[in-house]
Amino acid sequence: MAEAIAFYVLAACILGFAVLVVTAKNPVHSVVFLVLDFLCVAALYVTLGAEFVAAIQVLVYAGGIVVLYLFVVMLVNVKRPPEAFRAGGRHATLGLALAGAVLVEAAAIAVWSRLSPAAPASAAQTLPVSGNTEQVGWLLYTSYLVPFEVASMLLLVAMVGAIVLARKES
Amino acid sequence: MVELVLIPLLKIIVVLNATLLGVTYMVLLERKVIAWAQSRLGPMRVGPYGVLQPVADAMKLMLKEDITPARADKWVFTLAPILSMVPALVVYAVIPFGDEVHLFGRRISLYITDINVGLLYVVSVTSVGVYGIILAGYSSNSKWPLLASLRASAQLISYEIAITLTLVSVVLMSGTLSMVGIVTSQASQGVWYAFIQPMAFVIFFIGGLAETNRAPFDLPEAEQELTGGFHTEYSGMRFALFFLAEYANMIVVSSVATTLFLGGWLRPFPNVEFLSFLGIVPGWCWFLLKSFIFLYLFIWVRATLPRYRYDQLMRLGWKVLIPLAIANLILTAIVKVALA
Amino acid sequence: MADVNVAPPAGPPDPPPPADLPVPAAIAGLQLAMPGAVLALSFFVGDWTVIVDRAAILDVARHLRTASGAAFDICSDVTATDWPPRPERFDVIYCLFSTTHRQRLRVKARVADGDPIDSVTSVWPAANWLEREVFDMFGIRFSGHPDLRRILMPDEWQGHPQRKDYPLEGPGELLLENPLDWLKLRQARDEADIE
Amino acid sequence: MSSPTPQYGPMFDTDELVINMGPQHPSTHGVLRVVLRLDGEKVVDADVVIGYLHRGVEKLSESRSWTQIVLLTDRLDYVSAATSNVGYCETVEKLMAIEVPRRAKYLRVILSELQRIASHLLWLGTHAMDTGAMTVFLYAFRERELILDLFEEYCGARLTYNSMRIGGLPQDLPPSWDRKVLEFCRIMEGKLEEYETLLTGNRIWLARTKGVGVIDGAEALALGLSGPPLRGSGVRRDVRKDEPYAAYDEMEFDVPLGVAGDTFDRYVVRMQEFRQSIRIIRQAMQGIPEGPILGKVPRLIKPPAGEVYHAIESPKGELGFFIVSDGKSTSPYRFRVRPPSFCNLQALPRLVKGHLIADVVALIGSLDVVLGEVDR
Repeated sequence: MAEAIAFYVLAACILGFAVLVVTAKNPVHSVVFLVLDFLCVAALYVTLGAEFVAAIQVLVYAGGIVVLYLFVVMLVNVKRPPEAFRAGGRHATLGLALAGAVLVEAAAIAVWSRLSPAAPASAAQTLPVSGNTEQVGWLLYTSYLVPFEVASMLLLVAMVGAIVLARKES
Repeated sequence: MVELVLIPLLKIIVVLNATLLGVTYMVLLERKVIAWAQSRLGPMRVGPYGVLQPVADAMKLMLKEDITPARADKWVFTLAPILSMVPALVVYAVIPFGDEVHLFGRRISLYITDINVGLLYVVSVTSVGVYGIILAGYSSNSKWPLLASLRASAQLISYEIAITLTLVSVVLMSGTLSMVGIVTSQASQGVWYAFIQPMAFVIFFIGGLAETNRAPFDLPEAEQELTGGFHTEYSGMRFALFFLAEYANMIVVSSVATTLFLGGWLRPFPNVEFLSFLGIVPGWCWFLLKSFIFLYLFIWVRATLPRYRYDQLMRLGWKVLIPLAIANLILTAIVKVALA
Repeated sequence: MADVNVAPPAGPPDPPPPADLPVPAAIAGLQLAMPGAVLALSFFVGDWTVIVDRAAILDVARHLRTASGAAFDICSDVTATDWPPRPERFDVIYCLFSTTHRQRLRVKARVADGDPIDSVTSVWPAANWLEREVFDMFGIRFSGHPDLRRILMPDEWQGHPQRKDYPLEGPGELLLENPLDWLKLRQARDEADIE
Repeated sequence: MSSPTPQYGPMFDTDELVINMGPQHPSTHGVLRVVLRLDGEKVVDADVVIGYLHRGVEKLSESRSWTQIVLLTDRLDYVSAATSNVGYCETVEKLMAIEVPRRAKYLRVILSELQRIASHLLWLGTHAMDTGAMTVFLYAFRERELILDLFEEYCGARLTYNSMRIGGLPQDLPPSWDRKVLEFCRIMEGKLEEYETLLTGNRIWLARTKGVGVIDGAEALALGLSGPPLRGSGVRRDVRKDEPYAAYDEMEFDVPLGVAGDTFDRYVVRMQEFRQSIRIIRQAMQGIPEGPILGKVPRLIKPPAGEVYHAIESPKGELGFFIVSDGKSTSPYRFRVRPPSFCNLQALPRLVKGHLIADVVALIGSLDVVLGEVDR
């Protein structure tokens, strides 16, 4: 019961802040709402018993990435014209299409997990280690080693690319 | 009900009050120690030897006019000091001040909670504290605070990496992320991690200075350069929140360093039998003593050293501390695997 | 207190050097190189002064800076004096020092009100602010100066305080009749600038 | 690497930030205002705005009697009033051809050098404070206090001394003052070690000062630098040696020189000057002759008509006085101060270009300007 209440309250907060992120007129306010959103997501992870993921969510997203967002937003001093807030236009269509795609994906996952409900849970139970952190680590370095390494390579390439682009011609 | 609600609630109240009291007296201690270092007396007027100075300061700050600059982003301007203070206080939830005491027939642990990702919790909560500084700089609508907040965000993110890497080496030694677990593993291994991880200890201390914006890394609030830095436009209680947050963070860093590297509440040389008479001093006293030594170091460094320049600070962080921390981490991993 | 009954002097005495005193090599070299430029020599309490033609000041400066016998590499001071009764009312004075020969020299040029004089900043960059101060205080224009603005007085100041006809108490009511009005005017102008 | 690099357009529009440092700023040593144009933290351009402390000393002096002006010179470089007094009085003495007794000359040397130490102490303290070393600041003030006590005992004032008279000094030394001065010299030598322990070998101090604001000798000369900033660039120019005044021709001392012309060298030069000043004070104390302290001065001071320029080495650099007398009135016709701070400050925009904000405060400190003298 308590878990359900927590879930619905947090879900409402997440959605509410998400709406505020896209509707706030001041980009810095948007970023602040995004941080609050991420904190709520972290709280949701805690209710699911995934403390490790929650802590990482706060550390990496709220404490790291969004700080950089804020940095950029403050530096480039975005002043959007009032027209940008009116409905319509190519961006709105694109946004709707993306939202639709995500919705379809979520529905597909829901249907698929309904069809084979026990699969993910059993995977965790068969792990040779207990504890939240240990399990995440075990899975990352065994079953998902290749995706993990690919992702880190991708990040490395992106980092090098960013440095090349940002470096001034000397 | 008593176990579940009342005792944690009492603990929270005690810890919060003790922290805030400690923070205010930390300010006095700093003023006194620096004064002595500079052959002065420090505050002497309020109470004997100025011991009531923090009370007077608190009264002054509360009664001062709270000014919001005309073109400030009022909403964010109000939020920023809160965002700065709250993380500094929330961290105390997982700091183990001592082991367990028997009080009124109950066994009471001297920490609010012990979660299995305690160390990660500390790191992630403190990482949110940077928002207070950035948003303060942005919302003041003033150029000096803006410069300061840019400095602060770059500095805090950079040094967070080095600090987190040193923490990982400690976790490799202890095999747990729980703060209590780290102390008990130091007890079972019979050595403080400061001795087997000296490099991590030093990097953590330097990074801790930078994370709390203390000299010689106090660039975000360098008075002589940025006229006070990110809190230039703040006054009254809102300024006090920033001020308290800085000192609260200092205590956090000292406590975490004590827990991770100096054996927390353990007495010195916990495995040496003939020193067991030291055990009559309760654990929390040892903890406070060790934290105090750390805090004293903070003050001492401030009284002694000039300030780094921004580029030198970044160079030190990225080109010295982070590579050293990574090397230390890899070495720790290799030794650990080789010994296993 | 200044004696008001005495008529204002028409100019400095500029006593000529005694006949038996040898002229320093630097000055002799200058006289030789630019015969027309040097109008007079003066010697007083051990200081040599060369009075030169206003139009030739830049050439004189260049010569004094570069000629091996002179090599005046330090321009200690650029200043002026005001002698209102004289037609060329200002003396612009350059105090020079040579680190190679360890000697001093003063160069003086007479300038009428409104006439420009060539700036010597190209020869001695040190003269930049000094000439600005002379402009600020006396209203002497230096042609070729890179940045001729007021330096000590506010930018919108009227008049040149070091002139002898400028009252010691300042222009008084002229400017500060109602300081608040004046401040408001300035604020409004500044805000218009920001927009 | 020879292939031509593709030209990217700017990814973001970057704006230069124009920021006002001062006139109210903790590190501008008074009311200096520097308008900085910044690219990030890097200074692209700097404009120095002065005049906030302009009191019209030059204009004012034209309606003050010759003796009253000594008071005004106190208020030029207010941390080094005695040297300004010496400079002014010697200029008038030169104009009037007054012979100053030797004892007075020696006393002037002693007071000037004490004043130099006091001024350099203030520089050291504030310069270190600007770079964040707050303890040095209080240490320096502790020793400066001793000098102020000495001056207080000599002339009754602690800041604006009015300690010279045209033709000599107002009074002879108080009893046992000479012993106290020598005691001070002994203390000062020990304290110098203390400062150097805190700064000279400190890695952070070295990082903050080495290679910051480098200026070579030729350019320093051209920009009109004088005093320690010029000697820091390796130019051997010291008015005390080149055009000896007071009793400096009888003193034996070295002129410390820098090599690189950076902030660190200017620091080293001044630190050495402390020791040279102590050396001079000891010599002067030893060789001080007996005799009168005031020369033959007419009751009404009314110099002959003429112009005179006389320079002394103030702690900041070449302090010159250009005085015109019309021979008729009892006040100067024109009174001009060649302020070393003003001329040294002129080099600031050149020095800070390309450096960071933190270096700007270090460089202002390194030039050691006093706004009372800059603005007059």
